[in-house]
Amino acid sequence: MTIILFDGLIYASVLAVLCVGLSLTYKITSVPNFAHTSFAILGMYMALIMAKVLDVSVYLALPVAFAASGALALFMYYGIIRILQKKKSSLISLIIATLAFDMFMIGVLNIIADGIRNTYQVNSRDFTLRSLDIVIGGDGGLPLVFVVTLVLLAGLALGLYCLLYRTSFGMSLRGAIENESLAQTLGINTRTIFCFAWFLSGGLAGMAGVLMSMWFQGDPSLAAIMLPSIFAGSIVGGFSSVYGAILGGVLVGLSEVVGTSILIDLLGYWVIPYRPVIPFIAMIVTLLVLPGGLIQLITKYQKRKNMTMKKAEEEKEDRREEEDGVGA
Amino acid sequence: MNLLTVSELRKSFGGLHALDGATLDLHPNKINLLIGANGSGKSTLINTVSGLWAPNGGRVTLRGKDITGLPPHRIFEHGIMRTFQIPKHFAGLSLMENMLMAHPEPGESFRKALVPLQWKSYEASQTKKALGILESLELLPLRDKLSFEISGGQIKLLELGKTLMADTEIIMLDEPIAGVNPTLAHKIFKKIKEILKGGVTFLIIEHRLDIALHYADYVFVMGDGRVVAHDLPDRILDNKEVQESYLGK
Amino acid sequence: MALDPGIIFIGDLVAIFSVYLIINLSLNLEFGFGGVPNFGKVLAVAGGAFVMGTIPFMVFGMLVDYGALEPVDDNIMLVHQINAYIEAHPESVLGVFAITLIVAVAVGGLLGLASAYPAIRLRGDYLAITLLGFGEIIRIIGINHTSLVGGTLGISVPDMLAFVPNEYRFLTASFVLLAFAGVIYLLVARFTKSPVGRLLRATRDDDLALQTLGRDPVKIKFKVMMLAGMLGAVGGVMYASYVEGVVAFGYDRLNWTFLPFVMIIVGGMANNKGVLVGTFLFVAIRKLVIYYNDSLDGLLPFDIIWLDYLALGGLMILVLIFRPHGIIPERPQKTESLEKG
Amino acid sequence: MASSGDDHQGAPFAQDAGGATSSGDSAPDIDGGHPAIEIKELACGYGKNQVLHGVDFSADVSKITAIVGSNGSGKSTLLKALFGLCDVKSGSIRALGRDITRIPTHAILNYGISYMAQRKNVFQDLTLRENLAVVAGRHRADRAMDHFPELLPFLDRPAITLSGGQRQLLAMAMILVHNPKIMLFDEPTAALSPKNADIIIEKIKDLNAEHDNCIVLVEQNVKHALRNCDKVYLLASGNVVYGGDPETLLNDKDLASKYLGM
Repeated sequence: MTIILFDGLIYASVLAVLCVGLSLTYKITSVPNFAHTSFAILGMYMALIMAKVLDVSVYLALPVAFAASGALALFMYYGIIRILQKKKSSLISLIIATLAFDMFMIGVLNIIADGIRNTYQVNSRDFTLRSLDIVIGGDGGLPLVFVVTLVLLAGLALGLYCLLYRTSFGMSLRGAIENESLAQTLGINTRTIFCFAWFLSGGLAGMAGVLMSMWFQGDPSLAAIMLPSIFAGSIVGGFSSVYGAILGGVLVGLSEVVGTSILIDLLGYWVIPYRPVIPFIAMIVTLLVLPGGLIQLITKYQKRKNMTMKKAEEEKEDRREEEDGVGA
Repeated sequence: MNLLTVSELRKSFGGLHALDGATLDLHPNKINLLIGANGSGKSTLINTVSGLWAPNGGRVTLRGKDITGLPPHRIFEHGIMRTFQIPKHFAGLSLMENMLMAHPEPGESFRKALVPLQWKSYEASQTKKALGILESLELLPLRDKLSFEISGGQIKLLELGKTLMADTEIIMLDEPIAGVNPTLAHKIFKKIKEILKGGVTFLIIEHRLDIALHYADYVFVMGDGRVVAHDLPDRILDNKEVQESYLGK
Repeated sequence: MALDPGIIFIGDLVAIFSVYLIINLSLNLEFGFGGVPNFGKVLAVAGGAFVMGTIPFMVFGMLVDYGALEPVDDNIMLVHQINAYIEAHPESVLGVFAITLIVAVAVGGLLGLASAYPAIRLRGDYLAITLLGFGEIIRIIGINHTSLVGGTLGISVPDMLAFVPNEYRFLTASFVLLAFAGVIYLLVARFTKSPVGRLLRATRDDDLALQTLGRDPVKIKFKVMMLAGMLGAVGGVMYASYVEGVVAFGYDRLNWTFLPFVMIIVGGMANNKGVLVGTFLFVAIRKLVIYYNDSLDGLLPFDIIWLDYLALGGLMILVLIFRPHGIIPERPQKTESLEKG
Repeated sequence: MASSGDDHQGAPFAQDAGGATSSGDSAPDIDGGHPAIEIKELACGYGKNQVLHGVDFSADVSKITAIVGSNGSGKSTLLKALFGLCDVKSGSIRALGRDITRIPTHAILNYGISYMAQRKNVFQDLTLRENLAVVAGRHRADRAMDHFPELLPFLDRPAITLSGGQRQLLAMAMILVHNPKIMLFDEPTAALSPKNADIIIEKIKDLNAEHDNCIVLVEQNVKHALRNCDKVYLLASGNVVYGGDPETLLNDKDLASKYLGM
């Protein structure tokens, strides 16, 4: 039972971190990034290199993966997405470009995996670094990665809140996302801001990948396997909200792990391979029933409240006008 | 029986009432001009009548038949065509192909596509018709150009050509002379007058009153989502309501 | 039996080219013409292949006494038995293959319809995600539902050309495939030259404008996705019968979704000649790479199979940036060709 | 004016704090003789669609210059061209003596110019305070409000909850933070009630009187515009058909009836 708990929570948290990054870049670029999971796989291999090749603490891989995957995401944005957007490429072309980048990265990641195996005689496929982790309280105790993952997710939620709502940089970012040309006329260099956001998105994915490899198995093929799950998480939560992404990521992650284990009890072990179908169904149902995702329930209420406030202001104004006499 | 009647049509976006009980009755076989300040709901009216947006209330009837809230392609089938303020055309199609798209053809059936016998002659006659229309609009030499390769004025002419091809009973034009030089603008309206003789009815949104009032047969004025006045063109500007809502107080 | 390696090379090239031509024509129909980016193209192809992996066994079951043999469990033996029957009764192939094709077309159409249903009303980005998801699902089912096409091990299918003498069998297969592809090419070209082609391009360009001109874009997209599904399934049948087997693992995103996209975009979308050129180019280059595999292996610091991913991904990005309209860009139909009544 | 705040780094024409109503603190090179804005032979548009066809335009310091014309005549595009929001094909734009023709939009503020768009000129999802913080950094945000006491009660509400008039005031407050020498307003009174429109126009006139700013105003409401400006340009189909003082335009029966619908 505890294993399922660890499995579920770690997977859900990692998924949530990935969903946040995906939603962030989606908000900025309006393009779903189909190469997002490859940032995470790059993180996994950074972890493998740190732990098995350089023989240092695997936790050192967190900052390294953050930088490496962040740089990769930045390259993707600046070197591909931005150029295509400047050329006024269609949404579909942009989507194809992210798919193409994903293909390219599958090649690169497999080459890295082979390279590690051939050069250092380290198993680089379906590897796990779980045994290297510190377990708090001895055997059967609390694995450190579990704590770190939850802390990362909580820190991310809090950090994002502080960044977006407490710094003028974050406010500029929100402003630039809402209305890029207005932000520019007000003197904000939106390019720099968006580059930062892409870097952040990639970096977070890299860290998620490191944590992934410390509990589950790491392999280049995970990029394709996890892709539907992170899209499902983002969409279930509400694709254009980072908090929706956290919510959706956790929900989809838990339902994948816990749902599968329940289904095993009910139907037998043959259901295991069909696990990826769960997020896919969740996604389709969401799109058909509640296209704005769960966060829509909250924003709808907020929007209605805002509209009432706006109306009240306008009525106040009208009254004032009547009192003053029109045309005064 | 009345041709096209709009009664108490309402449409709101969030808290904004773009249409707030708009009512009008088209004069058959006439140029009905629809004017009003920015944001008074003219385009919303056309968009709602043509089925782009579902209304929140009210009715649209065509010869007494309720057509409220039907999807755009059904509205077209009932004989109402519309154009857009920023002309919408098929960018990957030539002018000629754009013209042919203005009217559904038997050859567009997936099943008949491989049997040219069933549509070749119709296609040829439509092409001939389109050639004639393009010629009268002086667009003939451009027929194989893509629609983004021609000028803004020519696109406005093409729009007009499409209404001729479509052969509908009612034509709603959203600013047919916006951004067009005066000479061409007059030409466009003269063409509209000509089309009128074929027994069609026009509803035209236009800002450039100096030109449009010349040609209109009847004028409706919108303000705040309602039709606030209607009259003959030479009397409409004297109407106090109109001056207030349209020209500013 | 020793065939000249050059002939094997050309025969295989022709066969693979024919398979991809069919699939790419179908993708071009829905994406290039109709504007529906089917990122789950593999769905219909795999559907067709799975039909090829099941239906012939059922139909031959009516002609041959299988005894206790099961198509999946006793695959090799059963295929052997059926092949022997085909050798003795070549005429049976016509019927079986025709039935298989009909079923595949029906399945492909249904799969197109099924994936269109939730997807067609969605915005471009959601559409892409949903269709992509459909493509992944069929592979999962194929791999895990062992009784379908043998799961991870795959399944061999009866050799429809078992009656042809061994030394001609290989070239005959290539020729039959090419003939099929040729007929389909001509039909599709004729189809897209008709007013339907114009209708599809118009749907792609501006479905709202089309709606105000009296057509229902949702219906059109449904139809074109069904049609493309049917053709895609035919491609799947062709491939499976050519390689005489179905391995669910093989029906992946790279080979059956991404590669067709690369081929038609590089060749030129909404343009059947462009598809022809693009398909030939890529099939030939990939064949050459595999042919010279050994000599390349020393030059590359990594395993040659990854070159596919690097080259296709990289090339696609470069093409999107520098030549988004492909080698033969789309051109509208000239008036003269419309006039001929 | 107490709200002027401290110098904005990189803004060459920012005024000193508390510059009051004098005109002595304006940047020195304005006296150099050139007009605040000088546009020559400007042709521009969006993509393939050319909107302006060779427009000459100039606006002076401490004057209000109005641009009028029918829908689609290119009024707004002229302002957008000044702010790098449309593609300039040929011609030149100079502001306060410096060439700004192809400067990226976000850098134009540094040349002492600010621009208030017609619609969507505030960030709707951000609160008023956050809106100001985006322009000013967090600390000067409150001080920017000194000129707009009517907005103070709403500081922590999302801008989307404001009425049309309040929103325009906020937009003005935002572009004033950097003390621009040139201010471009694109139909600031559009879709406002007459009363609110008057408030906005009065604010603009106040600013002009107080700071000797160069103000360029695009107006749909011709009468409004002519009553309040020092100089007027009439555009039609992307060309200037009149440029000069408002009275002459009003008295020119031909022009007035043809283009202004009077």
